[in-house]
Amino acid sequence: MITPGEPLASRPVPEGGSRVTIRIAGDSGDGIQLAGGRFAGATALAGNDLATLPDFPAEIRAPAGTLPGVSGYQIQFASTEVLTPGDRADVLVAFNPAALRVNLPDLRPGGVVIVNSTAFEDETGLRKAGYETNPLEDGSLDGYRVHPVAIGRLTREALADSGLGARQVERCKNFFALGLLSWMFARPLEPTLRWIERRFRDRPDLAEANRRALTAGYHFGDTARLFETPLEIPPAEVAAGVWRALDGNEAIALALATLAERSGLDVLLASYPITPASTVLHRTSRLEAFGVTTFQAEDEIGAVGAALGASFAGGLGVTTTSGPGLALKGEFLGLAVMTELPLVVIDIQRGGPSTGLPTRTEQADLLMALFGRHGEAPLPVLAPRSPGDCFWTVLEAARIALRSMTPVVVLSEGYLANGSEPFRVPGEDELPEIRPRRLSDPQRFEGTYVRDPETLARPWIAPGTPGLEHRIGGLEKDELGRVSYDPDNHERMVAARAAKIARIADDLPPAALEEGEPGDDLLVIGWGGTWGAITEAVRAERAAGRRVASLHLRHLNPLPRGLAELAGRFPRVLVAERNCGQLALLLRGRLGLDVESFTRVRGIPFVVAELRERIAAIVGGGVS
Amino acid sequence: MITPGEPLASRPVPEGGSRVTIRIAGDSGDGIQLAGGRFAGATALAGNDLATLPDFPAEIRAPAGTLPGVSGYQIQFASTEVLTPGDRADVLVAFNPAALRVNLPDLRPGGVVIVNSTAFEDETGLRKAGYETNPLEDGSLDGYRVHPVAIGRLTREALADSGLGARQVERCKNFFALGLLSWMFARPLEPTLRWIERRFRDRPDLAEANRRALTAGYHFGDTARLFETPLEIPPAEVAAGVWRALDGNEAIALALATLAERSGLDVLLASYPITPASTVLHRTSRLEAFGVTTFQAEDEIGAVGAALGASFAGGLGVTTTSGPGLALKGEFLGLAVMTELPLVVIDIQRGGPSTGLPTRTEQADLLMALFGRHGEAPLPVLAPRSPGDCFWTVLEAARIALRSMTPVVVLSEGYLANGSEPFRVPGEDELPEIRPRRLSDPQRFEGTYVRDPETLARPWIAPGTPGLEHRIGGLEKDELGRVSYDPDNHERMVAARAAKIARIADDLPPAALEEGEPGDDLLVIGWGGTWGAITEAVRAERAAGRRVASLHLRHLNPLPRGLAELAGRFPRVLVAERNCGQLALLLRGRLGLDVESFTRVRGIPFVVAELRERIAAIVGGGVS
Amino acid sequence: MGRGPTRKEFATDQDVRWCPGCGDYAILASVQTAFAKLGVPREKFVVVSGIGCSSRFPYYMNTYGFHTLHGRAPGVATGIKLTRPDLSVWVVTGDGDALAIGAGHLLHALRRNVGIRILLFNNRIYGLTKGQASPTSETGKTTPSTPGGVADRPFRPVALALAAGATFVARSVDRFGAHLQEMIERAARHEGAALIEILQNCNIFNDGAFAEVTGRAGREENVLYLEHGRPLRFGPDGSRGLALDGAGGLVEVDPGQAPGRVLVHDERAPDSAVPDLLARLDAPVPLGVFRDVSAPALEQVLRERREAARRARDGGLAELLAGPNAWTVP
Amino acid sequence: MGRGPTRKEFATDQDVRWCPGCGDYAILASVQTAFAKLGVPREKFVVVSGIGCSSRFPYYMNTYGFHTLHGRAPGVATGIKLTRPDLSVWVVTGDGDALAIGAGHLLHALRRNVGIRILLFNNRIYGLTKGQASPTSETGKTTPSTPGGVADRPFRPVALALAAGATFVARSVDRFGAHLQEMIERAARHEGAALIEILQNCNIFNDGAFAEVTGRAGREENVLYLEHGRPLRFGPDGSRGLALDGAGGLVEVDPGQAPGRVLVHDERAPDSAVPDLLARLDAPVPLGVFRDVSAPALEQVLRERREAARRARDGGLAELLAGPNAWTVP
Ligand SMILES: Cc1ncc(C[n+]2csc(CCOP(=O)(O)OP(=O)(O)O)c2C)c(N)n1
Ligand SMILES: Cc1ncc(C[n+]2csc(CCOP(=O)(O)OP(=O)(O)O)c2C)c(N)n1
Ligand code: SF4
Ligand code: SF4
Ligand SMILES: [Mg+2]
Ligand SMILES: [Mg+2]
Repeated sequence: MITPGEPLASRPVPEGGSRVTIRIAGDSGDGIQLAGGRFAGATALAGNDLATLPDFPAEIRAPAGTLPGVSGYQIQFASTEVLTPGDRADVLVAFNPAALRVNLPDLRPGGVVIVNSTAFEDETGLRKAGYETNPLEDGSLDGYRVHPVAIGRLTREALADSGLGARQVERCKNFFALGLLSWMFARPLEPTLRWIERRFRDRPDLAEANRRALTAGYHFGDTARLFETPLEIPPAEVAAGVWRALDGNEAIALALATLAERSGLDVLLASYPITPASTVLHRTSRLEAFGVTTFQAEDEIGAVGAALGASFAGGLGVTTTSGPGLALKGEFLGLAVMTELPLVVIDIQRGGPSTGLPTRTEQADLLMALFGRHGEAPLPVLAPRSPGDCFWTVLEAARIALRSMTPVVVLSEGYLANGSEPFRVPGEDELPEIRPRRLSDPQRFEGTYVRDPETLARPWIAPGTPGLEHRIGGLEKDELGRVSYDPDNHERMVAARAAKIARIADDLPPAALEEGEPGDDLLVIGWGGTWGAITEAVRAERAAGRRVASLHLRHLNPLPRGLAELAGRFPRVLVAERNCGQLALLLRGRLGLDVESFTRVRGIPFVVAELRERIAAIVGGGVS
Repeated sequence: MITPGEPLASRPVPEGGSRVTIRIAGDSGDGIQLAGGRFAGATALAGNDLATLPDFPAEIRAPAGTLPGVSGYQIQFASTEVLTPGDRADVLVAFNPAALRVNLPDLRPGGVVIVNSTAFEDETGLRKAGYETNPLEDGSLDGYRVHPVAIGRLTREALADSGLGARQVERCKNFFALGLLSWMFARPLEPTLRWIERRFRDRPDLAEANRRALTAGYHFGDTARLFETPLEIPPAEVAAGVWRALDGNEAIALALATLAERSGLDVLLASYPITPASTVLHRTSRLEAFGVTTFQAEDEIGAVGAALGASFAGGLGVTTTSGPGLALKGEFLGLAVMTELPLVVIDIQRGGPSTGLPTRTEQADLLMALFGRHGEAPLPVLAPRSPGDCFWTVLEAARIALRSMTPVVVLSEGYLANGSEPFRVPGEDELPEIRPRRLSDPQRFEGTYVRDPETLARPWIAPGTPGLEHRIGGLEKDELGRVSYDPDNHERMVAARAAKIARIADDLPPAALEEGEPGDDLLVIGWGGTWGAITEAVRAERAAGRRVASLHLRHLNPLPRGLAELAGRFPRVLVAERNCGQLALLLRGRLGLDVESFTRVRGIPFVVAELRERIAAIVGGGVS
Repeated sequence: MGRGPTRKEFATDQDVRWCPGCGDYAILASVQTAFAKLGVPREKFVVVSGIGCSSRFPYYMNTYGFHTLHGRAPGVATGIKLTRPDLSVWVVTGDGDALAIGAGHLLHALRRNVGIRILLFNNRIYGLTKGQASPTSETGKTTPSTPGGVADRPFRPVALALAAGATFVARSVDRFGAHLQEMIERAARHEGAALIEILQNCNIFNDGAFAEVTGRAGREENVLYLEHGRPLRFGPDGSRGLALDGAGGLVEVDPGQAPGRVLVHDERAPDSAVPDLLARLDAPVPLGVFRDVSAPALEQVLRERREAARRARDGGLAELLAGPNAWTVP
Repeated sequence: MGRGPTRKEFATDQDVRWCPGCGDYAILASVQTAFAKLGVPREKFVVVSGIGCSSRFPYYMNTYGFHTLHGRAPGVATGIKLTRPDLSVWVVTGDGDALAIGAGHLLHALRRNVGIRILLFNNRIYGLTKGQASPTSETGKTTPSTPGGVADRPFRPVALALAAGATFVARSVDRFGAHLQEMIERAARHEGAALIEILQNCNIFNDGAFAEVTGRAGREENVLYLEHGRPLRFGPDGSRGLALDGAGGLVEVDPGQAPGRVLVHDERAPDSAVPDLLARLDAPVPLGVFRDVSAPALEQVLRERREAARRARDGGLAELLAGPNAWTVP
């Protein structure tokens, strides 16, 4: 057994050395997400590229110390581009036996384990985790480099005279661990110290305690020399500019503020709380100053109704939800299609069907977004590829909604919502122009459904405009806005609505490869949050000499032009997604493409290794 | 101008003579649907085959005499098989100017028009219909054989001493017209007289008045000799047995009673009214004696919830609705998929999207039925082909639901719901066995999701069974029914649910042609209520020497086995449907079939001629 | 406020498609008349409806209009009002629309006190779908969907609204033009949510549902007009009165005998004790304003917060996007 | 009724996943105890829930259970009860589940008087989704979704239930085991729908929301126990009492001074006048049965009709299928 403080000859990261994956795990009450988030923040500030994967296990806080109560946070960071949070961890920090048990399978062989040994002194804890003997003593951890650190006891000692109660002291453990990690990876403490100060402004006692725990952990690392020297991962080479760490839901909130500010429109975010979408509502509700009003409705239907009302009133209605909520909004989306009003609907997909795995990630709402309405009710569907891309995708969705007078669905994912990455903050000049085209001149009005020849959009007229009083609704209308049951009119209007959506593709960049080139042996097509894993896998396989290309779809409807032609230049096409083959069905159904599927539905993101294996199996040969 | 009573040399039906299409049209207040329905009933009793198309124009009763207020009823009947209500009418009965104006375009050139001339005496009526001059006098009806009959005045005269008020007398016009039609086509009056007696049991004065109007109309025909002799259409040669006239919604109600009676299960029909589904609720609510309980819920969500509760309780839950309602039930269907309970959901499709054309027919809910839920939530989807087939399809849906423990969606259409046809009443021995397999022996219980090896269904256990208390819900579960967030378990369960649905195909007849044979030049594939029109068109084209075959899908999910192979034996495949190509997308997406689409979205059924034209254009050549 | 549009200007050229004789015609006329009296420009009105006969209303009003989904008008109206507090936003709904599928939305709109005015056409039946029972249909009523008679007990819309905390609740009758117009004007002037239950005759599927109120005798005998500061008297020459019964309920008294006991109507009472009692009264039928109290309207609260936040804002979009922890790569 | 199962037998082997200290634990214990006292076999119980912390309840009850969808338990429970009137059907729901997304369903279930018993855990917050405001959150409360404070006014669940015509409405508190058990037993014995609002502490997101009732002093000072036939007295030694104020409301009186004026609680009063007043009372907080009146339960009405129809049936399936107008082709 290795005792604390025993110096190790090597650094914690064996291969490469400039790329590390850490996982911190403990009880839901241990503040794991907070410690992880702070570590990510400091890592971003240190200039590394990174990707994170928070993992809150169950919807209800389980009793302390049990397996279902374990919370985890994984981060991969490097001096080079980072596209995924990493398949397996190099370093695992386990706060208690349950955390060790749950997370050990995800540690690479030979990886480093830092365990809070205090939590292993107690029989109950071991029993709750299902250990019959103490894993720190029974040799079951041979093959890993284990460093027991008495995090609990050391924190207590550091805060002995803090005047805080035992429970509060206990809750500072995470900052001790954060201090230790900060030392190990040479992260500066300042950003965290500043954060503590801001956060606990009203509780100087807590601020002081956390500060002390943090520095105690840092000094412990320095003194105990778990590793010979801290591992410094030099900053990644990234584009010049202002950078920040950003998660997907925060990115959406920022996009909404940007939208309001740039367009001058009143933006109404009307939502009903649901995991993992709720934090968009929380964050946006602090952005009133930028012209975004938030409204927590009584349910998802009330929410989308209010959003649509806002758009009718000449503002921009937005609603955020997850799968079950989107299922409820279907009827209203049909009305939005029929009345041709702008609307942005953001679905943060989670594991389904039904209540499913509410805290897990999945991509299985694509066909619902496309087809989950009665009648012929086409609308654009978009998906962001990374946390920071949520910002750009929501802006793009709003652009389309306003330009084409249509509801637009954005499909984010739990993985993007909670995961974070460095994000280059755009300057004013890099933000798109958003010019809502509202009609206010009665002279220029020809009819409620007389369309713009370019976009086929109908005019948008805000109530309050004199002389343009008009009525819209869910009944079929003729061009002049009168209710019409005429068969030919109906057929014309159905066709016009479809043509309007199809035409959006005119305005989009044509299909283009992400990696590789036409003529390679295989094209991998993906969409949404699998971008990082697919890109990493394809790059690695290319590096290994395999001729594989990739293409990633942001626009799922309409599909970009030239997609069928481009895909047709590859002998085989593999669609990789986290569902049972929804995009594959769409590509076959819409474009007649002959595609194969690679799908996993496990509530977690792709593992790069499994993708590589499949690619290698198809392309065969391979060198390196 | 032709004056009433002038005898015509020819019969009203020029071609063939054994096949007639009649349309009766008037104001919504004129009792058109009733007269049409009674005529159809008498025609069925006379042994003709027939198909009907009621057409209530708008959802709100428009002011009397206006164009939007016109109500119509079309019937085609013949001595040979009748598959559609007919493209164009041979005879039009118009109760007022508006009815004439709206319906004239659907009369074949040279067709017979019987107009209620009383309604043309009055300026306002003409003006409301947009006639500047009287069409009976201005020559605009040249080219038709027009018979003005003073239906209004003659009815008034017939009821002069009835003691009824003017308004009530006015409302007997439809029976006068019915009498006239009965004479013209040699329909016996007895069934109608019996019906009047039953219907007006509590109002002998009204019974008497309607009886008198009916016989007055009949005698008028005989006396006035509009035609030389009544046209007798001999009975069609149909299978021996007991026959009746049946519309699609009545057929569903009868199926539910049959289900309850044959299975011994308590059937709960929980619905919320919506056009055109409401009459299923109305009719079923009179069938309590057969073990069906009806429940009008506060909305569609409450309705499907109650239905699912009934199934959990060990009964069979059924819910009926139309598109907007199905959109609202999506979340609950996901729960039904997850909890693997039997449930029958019947969507009587109408014109969409949104409120759309609520009284019209369409087939545009297919993709919503298949995909309108978040997550991977596959379920079986079926569609009846004719009004009477609604009976069989609902029984088949229940069989699948009970056998495979799954919700099943049945897609009927407004056209089938309101249209009627002769239906051979099945004997007891022709009705399927419906044996719900409920588990009540704790010894035989292995786990809530331990599946039957044949059907992959989980056991169905009704509350009240001692020793088998268990809990189900929307969260992902393991085989033993415990909540599980395990990634592998989730993937296994997703796959198991999908496999269960796919396996239903084992139990279905393989894909088979309706008309024609493999190797023909073209295969036309259809589904649902277009069966009659497609079959008629294909038969006609075959008769004209074109090598065209047809195949009609009752099972949309899973698709019948052998479909791809069979379709592959045709050089061209045309999918004909009343939407923008939903089945076509499915066949391409699921089977990789290379199909073309023929679609119309006009809120009305296919016109046989337009189908024939398209077929001829593809197959080309053609003889005859 | 300048000269407003005339009553006629509120009419559209669409054919009105209600059944001849339907009570909705009279309501339409009253709304147009009342709107004209408000002196608000036509373009400032928005009429939002759900689905039902009543919900065809917007098509006949030459204002902005939105015919939405069954039961969902309150949410849409809320979104409009939050976006444009300057607009006069009206919801037209039926008893099925508002109280069956839409019950939750209606009560939440009232709870929020969002400044929308809701006209609930209560004909105690589903008109548009041809006569099924609605949540206000009487127990025992036979309809196509309840051939054995309605088995539920009806909702009382006014009681529910009061229980939801509504700040303005009134009742009127389709045919009582002057009274209805007055109610509409009062609702228009109220801050926050206002609900008017309008008893409406569906002469096709539920003819005479309110005959006891609208018939000549009925008007005299069965109607109790609620007037602020006036005693609760009804019947010929106000010969009957209502008083508290001492057990928390109401009792009929003879005002001649005990004039002091007759309750004086106080629509502004901070609690809703008496309105609650009146809301449950079947005979006589109270018409008028049950309650009219003031409370901040949601749209105002949110606007003020937004303006305060705007004033307090200490950075522009650039600062927001960068956040407190940005770093610069040169 | 034979010997029923014991309290312990109602526990499942699932780990209970509420936060340590959550009020839901105490409620679970009380429900298990009360169920054991009912003498009903375990397999006859069905516990149906929506989604929320509270709605995890069925997993911990060794009975039949159905964890359904957010807000939708009443419909499912209704379907169960209509199909199997012999079962004891319980709904467990939260304030968000029952009163936000599920408000319409809840009120309709009460209106229908379908024989389901509803336990509404009111912690005045959304627990499961981490602390957003619920429809019972106080105006001004700051939560993650309302950083500027809740702008709406809270619903009062008891008042809404009474307005919907509920035949049994009670209130209790998570920690008041004996009282809560009594309420549960009373609800179990009621015919038709029964609602119990249970004040429940969420110690994570809304700790102490009911401290004024559950604290030692609070219990004495602020709780008004409603007991049928007993005067409405509260405070130390019942030193305070409630009486009618003569204007339709309630007023506090000193029972020593005016014993005759103190209202005597009548849960069976046919009207709900006094219960309505009590439902709106914030201090003292009434606990106990507000109302318990009898009315036919929906499932019984429908069953009787079905049996009557069965008896009156004049033909079998063959006759039904053929209908009155069939003809025979030889
Ligand atoms: C989602 C949905 N469900 C059902 C319907 C059918 N529907 C339209 S109006 C209506 C009820 C109308 O009753 P009410 O609200 O009382 O209005 P009224 O016609 O009596 O004025 C129903 C059930 C619909 N249009 N949409
Ligand atoms: C359709 C749908 N919308 C939203 C959610 C998310 N959600 C789950 S529980 C809940 C509210 C829980 O609050 P409450 O009912 O008060 O229960 P508590 O957790 O406080 O016991 C919400 C919004 C969901 N599961 N489904
Ligand atoms: S059905 Fe009734 S409510 Fe509807 S328009 Fe006709 S009379 Fe009016
Ligand atoms: S969040 Fe609140 S209500 Fe939910 S389990 Fe924890 S303490 Fe209980
Ligand atoms: Mg109504
Ligand atoms: Mg709660």
